[in-house]
Amino acid sequence: MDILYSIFIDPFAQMIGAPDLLVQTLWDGLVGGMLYALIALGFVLIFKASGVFNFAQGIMVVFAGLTLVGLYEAGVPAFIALALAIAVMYGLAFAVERVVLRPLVNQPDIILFMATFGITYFLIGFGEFVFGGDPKVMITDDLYLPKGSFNVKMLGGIVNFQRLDIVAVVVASIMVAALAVFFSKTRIGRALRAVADSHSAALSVGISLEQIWVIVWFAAGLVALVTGIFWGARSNVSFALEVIALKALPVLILGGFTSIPGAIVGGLIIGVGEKLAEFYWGPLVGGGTDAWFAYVIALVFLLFRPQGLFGEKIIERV
Amino acid sequence: MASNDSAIADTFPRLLIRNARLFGSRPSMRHKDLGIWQTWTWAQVLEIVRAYAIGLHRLGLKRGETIAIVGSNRPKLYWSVMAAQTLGAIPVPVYADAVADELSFVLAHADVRFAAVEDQEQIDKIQSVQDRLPKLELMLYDEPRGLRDYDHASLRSMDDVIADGRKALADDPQPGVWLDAEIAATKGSDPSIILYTSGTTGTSKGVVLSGERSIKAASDTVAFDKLDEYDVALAYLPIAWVGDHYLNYAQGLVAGFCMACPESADTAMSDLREIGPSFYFAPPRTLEAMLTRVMIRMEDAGALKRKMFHYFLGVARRYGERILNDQPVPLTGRLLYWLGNLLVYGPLKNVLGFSRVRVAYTAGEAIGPDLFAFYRSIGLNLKQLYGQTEAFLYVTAQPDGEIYSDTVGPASPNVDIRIADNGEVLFKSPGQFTGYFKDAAKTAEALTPDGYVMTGDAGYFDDKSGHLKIIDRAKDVGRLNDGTMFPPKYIENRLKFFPNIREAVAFGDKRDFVTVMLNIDLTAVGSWAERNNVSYASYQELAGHPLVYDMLARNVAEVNRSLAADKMLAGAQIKRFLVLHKELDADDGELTRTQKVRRGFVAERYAPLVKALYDGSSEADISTEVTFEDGRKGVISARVKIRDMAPASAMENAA
Amino acid sequence: MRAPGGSQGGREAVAGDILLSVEDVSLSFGGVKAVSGVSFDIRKGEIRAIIGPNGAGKTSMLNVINGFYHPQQGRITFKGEARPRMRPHDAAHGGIARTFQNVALFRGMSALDNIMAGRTLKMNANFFWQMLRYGPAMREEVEHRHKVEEIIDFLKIQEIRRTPVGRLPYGLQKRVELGRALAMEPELLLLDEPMAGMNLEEKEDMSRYILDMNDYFGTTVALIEHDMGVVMDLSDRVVVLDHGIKIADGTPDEIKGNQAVIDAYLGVAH
Amino acid sequence: MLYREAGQFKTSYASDQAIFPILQDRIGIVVILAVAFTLPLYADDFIVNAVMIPFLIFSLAAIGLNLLTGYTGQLSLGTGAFMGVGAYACYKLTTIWPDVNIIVWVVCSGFFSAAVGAVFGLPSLRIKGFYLAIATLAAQFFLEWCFIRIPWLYNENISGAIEVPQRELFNIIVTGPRATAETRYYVVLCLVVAMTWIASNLMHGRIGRTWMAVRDMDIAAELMGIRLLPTKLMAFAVSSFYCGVAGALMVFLWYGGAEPAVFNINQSFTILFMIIIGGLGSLLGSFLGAALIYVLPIALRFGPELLGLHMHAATVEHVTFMVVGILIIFFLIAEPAGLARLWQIGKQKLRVWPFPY
Repeated sequence: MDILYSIFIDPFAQMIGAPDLLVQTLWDGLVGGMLYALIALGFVLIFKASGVFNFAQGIMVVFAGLTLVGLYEAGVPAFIALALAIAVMYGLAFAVERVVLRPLVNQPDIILFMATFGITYFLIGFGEFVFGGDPKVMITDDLYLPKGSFNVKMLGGIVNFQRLDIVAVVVASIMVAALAVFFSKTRIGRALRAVADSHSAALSVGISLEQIWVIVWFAAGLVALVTGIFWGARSNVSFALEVIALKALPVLILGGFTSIPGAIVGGLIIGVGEKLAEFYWGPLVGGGTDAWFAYVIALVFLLFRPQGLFGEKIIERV
Repeated sequence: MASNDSAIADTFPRLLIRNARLFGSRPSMRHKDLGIWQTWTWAQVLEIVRAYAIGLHRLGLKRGETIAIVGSNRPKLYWSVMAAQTLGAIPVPVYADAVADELSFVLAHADVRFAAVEDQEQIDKIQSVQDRLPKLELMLYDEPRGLRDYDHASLRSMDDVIADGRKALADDPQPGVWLDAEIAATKGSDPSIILYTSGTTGTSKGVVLSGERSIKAASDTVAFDKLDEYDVALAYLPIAWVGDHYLNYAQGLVAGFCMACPESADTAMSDLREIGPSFYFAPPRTLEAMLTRVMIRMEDAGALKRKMFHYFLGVARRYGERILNDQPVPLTGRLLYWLGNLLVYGPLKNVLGFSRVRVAYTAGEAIGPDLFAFYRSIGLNLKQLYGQTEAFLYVTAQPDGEIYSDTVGPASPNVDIRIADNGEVLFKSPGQFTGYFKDAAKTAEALTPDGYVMTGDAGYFDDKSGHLKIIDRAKDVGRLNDGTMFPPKYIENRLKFFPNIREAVAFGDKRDFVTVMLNIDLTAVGSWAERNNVSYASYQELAGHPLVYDMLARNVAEVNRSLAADKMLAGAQIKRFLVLHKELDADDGELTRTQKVRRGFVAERYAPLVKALYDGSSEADISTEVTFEDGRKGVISARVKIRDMAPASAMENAA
Repeated sequence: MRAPGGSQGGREAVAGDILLSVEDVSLSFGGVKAVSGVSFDIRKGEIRAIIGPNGAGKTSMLNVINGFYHPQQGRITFKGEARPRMRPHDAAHGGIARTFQNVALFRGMSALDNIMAGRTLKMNANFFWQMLRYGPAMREEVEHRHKVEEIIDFLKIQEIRRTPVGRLPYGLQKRVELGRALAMEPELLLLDEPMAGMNLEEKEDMSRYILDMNDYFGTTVALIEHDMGVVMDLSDRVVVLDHGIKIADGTPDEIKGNQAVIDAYLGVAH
Repeated sequence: MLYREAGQFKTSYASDQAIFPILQDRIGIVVILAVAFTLPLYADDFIVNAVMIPFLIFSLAAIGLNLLTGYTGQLSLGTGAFMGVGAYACYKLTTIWPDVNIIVWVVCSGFFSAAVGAVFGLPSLRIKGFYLAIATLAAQFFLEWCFIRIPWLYNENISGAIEVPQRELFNIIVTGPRATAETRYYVVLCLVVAMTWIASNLMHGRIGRTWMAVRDMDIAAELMGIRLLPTKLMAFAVSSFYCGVAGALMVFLWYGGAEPAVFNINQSFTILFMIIIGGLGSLLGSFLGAALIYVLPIALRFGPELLGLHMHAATVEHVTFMVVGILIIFFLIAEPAGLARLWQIGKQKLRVWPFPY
């Protein structure tokens, strides 16, 4: 009985009992979720335009952050380092297109998927080889990112907000907006959308597939860099991120592989969901549920709506 | 029972019984069917044949009657032969690809009441000429496919006949006893089979062979080549040809070796590879085609591999034959050959299916020296024999170790050869035929008063090797108006040794000079055209192509040079030639079923061309009727160009 | 010379009892009507053609018959029993086999394995023996290989036995697919455009195989085909669909003369 | 060239359906086995212990995954976890019933992972491809979490890790610190050989065909009477069984102890690479892949030292990562169908030698 109680009654009692805690949890969830969303965003960009399921997105986040910090530590002024990091991400996009995508064009998806594993391994090795394997601290100050936190009195309690998180949310939102504009307004953006439907359509806009691939991978690289900065700032820059980055996958399941808003919404749902679960139900099973909660949600979700929140229904033909 | 005594196994049924006793559990026949090699042991075959014989008997087949065997090499057809012989009836095999007319001639002439046929195709063919075969009562078929809606009044499936016989044997002992008596009653001197000669000249004659003689001859050659029950042969030659009946059927029964039937004519190559025979026969043109295919396939190999391949073929040419004839060879030679065997000859023989061949024969026409040398040099023990249906194949054969491409070897064991004054080869052999079926007159013509068979071939014994050399058909050897000797076949063969030339027909008898008609070889010339990007739409266009003419002209010139070398034939050089617009074809009667040219027939069919060859005109129109596979007839006509050749002098040849 | 009633040209009507009957079947995808109120039957041993212009709902009809789609209304009776909400594999168990418009072979497997796969239902050696590939498992394997070889022989595809079907030319793939369906020894065989994209010769071969098959194995055949010539001399009876509605049903000759059919094919507006 | 097939004809379907119809292949297998079984006589402990044992274990896991992904077409990223289930199951079993023959437990532990695998295979009815892969991630992380959070699984050790107890078989120490490399090698070898043989039997028979049918064209398969769910579940179960046994072997006969980290997501990926590089749907490929992905890094690690130049361990680690990454891409470009395909092509060339085709 008290099992049932502690599962079905108690948590909700707590929520109502201490709304401020609830808000706090939700907020943390949202911020975490936003970072998932950003990674997912990277996936979506590439999947939309090149149909490649880019497993390396998570690593690109780490790699971007690592490059930035690494360069800084090597004595490069922060913003120059940032610029260089951007340049590096472009170089990466270019290299990937040349070395991996082009030779593998027209191969089955699974093969390209595997190729991105190759990229992952290479980036891990390369990153550690160049910048060393040990965790690094993100150079928040030099990038003029705010530190510390402030409390807000509400609901008869105190909710604590990290300044960084707020900035992160703002920047992320701006970036998403920017992307949205880029996709809908600019010529290249339209081309990218076209590729998603048919390659020939893209060519008609007058951009070669190769260029498009470079562009999307570069875009994904930028997203990765931003993600890397904020994520690195919250914890620190290390390859531990790689595993967390996998959380982007359930996000994609919820959001669908091709929908940007889907990625955002999915990210937030997952983020909030796992925080709530961990905070209110976790203790029952000894905590640490956030390791798998996201995936289980995704799994359950899949069974009922395989095409995701925003994806369109798949009708099987014979 | 007398029949069980192997001492006097002088009929095939008795041999079968003997084999069932001696090698009961060894394979007698294999057939690639339903994806695997179905196998029957001698014991099983005996059981089936006895049942089959009883079945036939119950259908009314009697001693001395004939039964036609029509189809490709399939166990059931061979069993039909055995079953018939078991009853003392006479099997009459007919070429599976014979057109309806030839078929009706043989069936009528042999007055068969029964015919054991392969499938619907043959039945349709026979039924199309049934009105000419009043005697024909019943057809037994092997392959039921497509016969469902046929009127079965005159059709039986062999399986049913066998099953019926089996039942009869099981139900009561009497038929079995009766059958043993029948087998015992058959005399060795009784006719055991009638083989119709493909008739290089005129219509075919039925050569009657007796069991006793056939077995005697086969025993000699089995001993000659040391064949035993562990040997394997691929039965892919036409059943109706003496070659198949001798080499596979007779020798198989005598030696007790296993005879394997391919899945179908077009899988014969891969089946050959699978079964890997130890005794092999192939007419020169088959070997020719095989070699051409090898070379063409090697064209596509990587440069390095090609180099290696040709290098080691060179090595083989230098040492191969000598090693095969175990003559002295320098150590380096042996080493290189060993290496080549590892890298090229071994694998090559393997992919061709020759790895296990112990004895291989070729015969039927003259074989090109290079061609012959190639197979021997890679270690295939290929030998030549000379013979004919009337001799039940063997007249001469080359013993291991004494091989020459231009001879056919010394007389086979117990064969007595004599050269007539006109150069014609005469022989007396153990397997010699007993006569032509229903044709005493022709039989008499074929024999000398003292009982020698006239081969009709002109030849002489080569003084250095003591082997027989065959130049040509005796009656074909003619004279030019200036009196020079003109052996057309000899010239044609010289020409045919070039891979580009598939057929050649030479004219010159009672004329001022020699001319030839050529057939290009589509495979060889076709790939040559590809390599030299000569484009062509049809056989006709390729044949008429000026570049092709140039190429063939070079070949003709070479032949002229070799003729010039021989003072007897120097005058018989080729003055003019043309390339025929269509392939000479057995279906049009231009070739015999064994693919020999019917020179006379061709001469009149292409009269306008022959005329043009001699009236000096540079081209001529010709239109000929052709028969397609399905029997439809059509007409193709063309304008054929004629080339003049400058005569070669002995001098330039020497230079 | 053939016995009277030989199957040359038009075939004599086969009057077997009803094997499958379709009664007033309707099917629609999200409001779009694919088939509406169609009824017809298929008799044992006959060759039944379903024809009609593109988008007439022919393939949908087949999909309904072998349970891939479930009709919103109407019922299918097979071998006397109604089969509501039948799944495809139930259909297979019931003895309905099927080939597809665009060849649906198992591309990763050899022709032989494809046809062997058609025997799956007939094989039942348990997992244990399968592990050892011995005893019952091996016996079964051999026995069914024999059956399959007969089919291979029947379809004359000996040479390509071991070739991965992916590498075969289209015509042969169609033939292998037919073989796979035959291997199921079906009572009813559904052929979806068996001759699509074939040249004349291939079509003739295929027709022959279908006829022979119907002769030897007594397989009842329902086929969709565009080539009218083929349909007319293959089939015993023809049902014509247009825009998901049955507009005619009868012997080839009756159909030839039918005005509605002619209109449908000439595309006269309804 | 090495193949001499003339005269190798089949007179029965049994021999035609044989797994190695060609004589030369049979000889080859015998030779390989002979070498494998005599290896310890001439190879030093390092080779046996650090190369061969893990190579075999990885091969087994790879076969397991290949059965599922390569033959049945169900992409799984949960391999590591399924191996873990095997390992922990074996650990519990042998602590509860210490006297039972350890080999028996190693095998039995496979059944546990088979069961778990089947459960997580359920979604495969509705989900395909990447989606399924992500579903299996749920298995991966959930199970991994269990390994950490359920102390009972590792007997409440403070370290939170498994310590393999000493077990004997006919008075020979098989597991635990005092077991010799040779013994462990032979145990592993025998199990791997046996299970490979079984796998190949299954794949050459009805079951294999059904699985491949589902992989190649599930709709057609269903219309031929193959029930999809049972088939896929069985594939999951069998596959997990193999992985489970591999996991048990890994802990008991190689590491001699293990933390949950051993069975983390990276393990899953490693195995996946092995079958991709080796060749999907090929048992041979599983071995080749394992050899490349596992043995190659070792070569990289010790290669330089043999050449006399000393590198920092970490550096080597990093370089290895890079090289493996590059290799994966290289092989995908060179031959997407994997090493096994390369072998196939080579073999074909040898068979038709001297002809090019």
